[in-house]
Amino acid sequence: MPPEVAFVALALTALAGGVVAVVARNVFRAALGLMLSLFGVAGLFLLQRAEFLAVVQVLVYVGGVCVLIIFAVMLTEREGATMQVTVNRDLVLPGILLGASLALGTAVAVIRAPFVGSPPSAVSARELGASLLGRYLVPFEAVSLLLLVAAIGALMIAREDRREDRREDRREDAREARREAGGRAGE
Amino acid sequence: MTVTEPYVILAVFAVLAIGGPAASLLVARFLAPHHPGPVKQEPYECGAVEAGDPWGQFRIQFYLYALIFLVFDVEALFLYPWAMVFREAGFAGFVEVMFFIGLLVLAWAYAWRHRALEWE
Amino acid sequence: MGIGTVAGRLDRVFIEGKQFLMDMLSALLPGDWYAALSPVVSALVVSTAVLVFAPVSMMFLTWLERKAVARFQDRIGPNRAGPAGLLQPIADGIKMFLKEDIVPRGADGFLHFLVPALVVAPVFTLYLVLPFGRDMTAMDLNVGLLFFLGASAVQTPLVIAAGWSTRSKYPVLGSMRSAAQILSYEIPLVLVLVAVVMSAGTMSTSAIVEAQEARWFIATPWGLAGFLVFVLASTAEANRTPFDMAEAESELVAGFHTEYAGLKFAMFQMAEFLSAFAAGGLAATVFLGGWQAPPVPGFLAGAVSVVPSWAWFHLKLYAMFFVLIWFRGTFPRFRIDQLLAFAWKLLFPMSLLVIVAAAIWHFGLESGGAPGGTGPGAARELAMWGACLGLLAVGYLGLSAILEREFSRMNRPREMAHAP
Amino acid sequence: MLTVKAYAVVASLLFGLGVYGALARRHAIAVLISVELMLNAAALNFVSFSRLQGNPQAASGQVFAIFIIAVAAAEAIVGLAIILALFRAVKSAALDRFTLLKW
Repeated sequence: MPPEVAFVALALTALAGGVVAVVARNVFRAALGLMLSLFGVAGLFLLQRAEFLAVVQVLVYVGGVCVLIIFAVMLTEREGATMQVTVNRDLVLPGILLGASLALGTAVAVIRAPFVGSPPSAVSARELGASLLGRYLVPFEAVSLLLLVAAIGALMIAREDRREDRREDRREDAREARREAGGRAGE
Repeated sequence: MTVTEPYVILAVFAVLAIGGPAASLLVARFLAPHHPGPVKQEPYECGAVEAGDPWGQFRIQFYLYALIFLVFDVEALFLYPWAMVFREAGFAGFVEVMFFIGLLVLAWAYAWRHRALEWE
Repeated sequence: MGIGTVAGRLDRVFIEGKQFLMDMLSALLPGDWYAALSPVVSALVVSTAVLVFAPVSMMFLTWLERKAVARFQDRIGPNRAGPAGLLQPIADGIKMFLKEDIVPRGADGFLHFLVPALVVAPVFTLYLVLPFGRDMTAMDLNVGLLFFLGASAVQTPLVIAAGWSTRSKYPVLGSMRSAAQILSYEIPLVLVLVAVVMSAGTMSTSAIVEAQEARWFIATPWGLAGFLVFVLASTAEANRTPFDMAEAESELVAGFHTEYAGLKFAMFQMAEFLSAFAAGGLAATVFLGGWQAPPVPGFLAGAVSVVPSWAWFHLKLYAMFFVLIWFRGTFPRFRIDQLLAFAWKLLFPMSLLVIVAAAIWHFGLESGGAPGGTGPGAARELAMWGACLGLLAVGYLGLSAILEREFSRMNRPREMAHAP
Repeated sequence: MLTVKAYAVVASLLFGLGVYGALARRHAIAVLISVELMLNAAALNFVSFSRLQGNPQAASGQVFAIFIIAVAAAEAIVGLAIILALFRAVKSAALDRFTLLKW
């Protein structure tokens, strides 16, 4: 099988997933579209012999980031909060124009530029490790700091205040009870 | 066993591994009986009448676990390249990586301390 | 032909079988056709082999598990279909095919079909990177180990989508619990394998097996501890008893696949079973020397070398799976809070300690000559065993003391937050 | 013939999709999804352009892609936490409902 076939299939996967991710009205489906797109990009990494990156892409992005997004979607799709209109109507046309012009502009620029690609040469994880501990040592340690700060910050923000939560629960219960009473009266 | 490029086998395999189950599900759809009914189609709730929409009845706890998971998943991804060059990097590399892990252990300790790891 | 050559042929029987198929093809096809098609056909042969192997072993394994668990519980188990109930899996398969497919009202019909169709594919790919014998890795990637982890990570979103698409309470809750559990146990799994990569210096599964020629990784202090962590974490990730919280029948009916019937249900069942089996295979590969014969005293070496490498691998694979059945037959189920605490407060720090222990082991042994042997080398090795095990034991005892205290505090009866 | 250009074109199309989504979507999480698409397009570009350089430099592009993945993960962690906190306050994830700081 020539690599071109695989390339076209993977590129179409990535783009189709991307389209679903930005137009699907249901955010859950948009997240699944993102997953598909990430798979396509992982395949493109594999095609360029960046095996480590391809696998990491699936491990971290699909298995981690996407799951996080899906959990967040489920937390925000509470009863009554499901969004009916998922686009901002005023910005659709500017969005399409800007996105298309950026994409086409860079695409044309890239096609006309005198790039000559060398055949894919595999970069082993060994080389990556060497450069992470050598040339990129400071960014490497900085990532750890970034993750520490992100984790602590997110835990602080996301955790519900218990007292408030309990009050909220009680309010929910009352609402539920009222609805039930109303439903029974209607029957 | 194989000298072919990895993507050839992966591509062929993906087609077969997705197509096979999908095809058998389609076949089963024709073979199996199909008699839907209002009661049969009800979501299973041990016979009780359903109350409320199950979409969106979650606790933030699930999100917290996913969050902590993601932090350490990224950590692990940085550990693998180091593990590959563990011998060459020697003791200096080990110390650098221990610093890296140490910072993240702080995040873990914070999560434990603030009861984010607890299911209540 | 001596014993040695026969054993050698036997060892390579599958490889030669494939070669034979390819040769036949090259005789049948014109030369340039063959050149164009051979990679695809070779991939096709390998894929088919894996795709037939997995479901067939699954059939046998379900039978084995039901029989074994029945024995644990002083029953007989399946005994009607075929001799000793051996045809039971086939009968079950046919039944699954003919059962009505029930889609709950309000379900997302498209996803309800798509997820069961997709859920086995990533599990099948796990088998691509397992070295079934000498030179018998279907796809010998140089990142094979991570590939395995990546393919099993794909399960999480699929599980959530499976539960979500039904729009029914038990599956939705079950899928969230499953996802939280898979995520929590994935971390120790991934970290413990870092220690393996440190020692082998490679992520290719077949090279990891070769790196264990002198000494299986389980015969090192970090390997022993790592093996235990790995087995516990992978049991939990595969959702098996005693970690099958997500489908605790008494609380959540059948977990995320409650609303799936017929063949769709069978797909989930298959995915679960096969991922547990594959995890056993990975444990055998990275800790138990894969297809290597066990180290034996000289006079037995001849006898051991007759057994082909793929037979050794299968022996270890089935031994690992039997341990899982054993767990299932004997352990009661965890509670969800215990389950998650166990992952985050014990297995996670232990897996970090395993990495540290592996580093100590290598620095200790490699600074002073070759490992093994006699004289000062052996004394040094003993010292290293002591140091590593001491570190791990201190960590384990400290953590378990803390956990013990926490649990006794939590289990004390307390007033309900807002009793009705 | 597959060259760097083919990959770069795919990346720019993906990036364009992300730009559209980030602008036009009303659901905060959908915007985050679009941003992830854009980041991924950038990672793809890093990997394909690293092939233009000689082999000793080829690792750099991939190291950058790894950093992108790490940063994207951190971004998702914090971004989603903020969205959840806002959701609790406003009971909606629509961006035009986040007007707490507006007079």
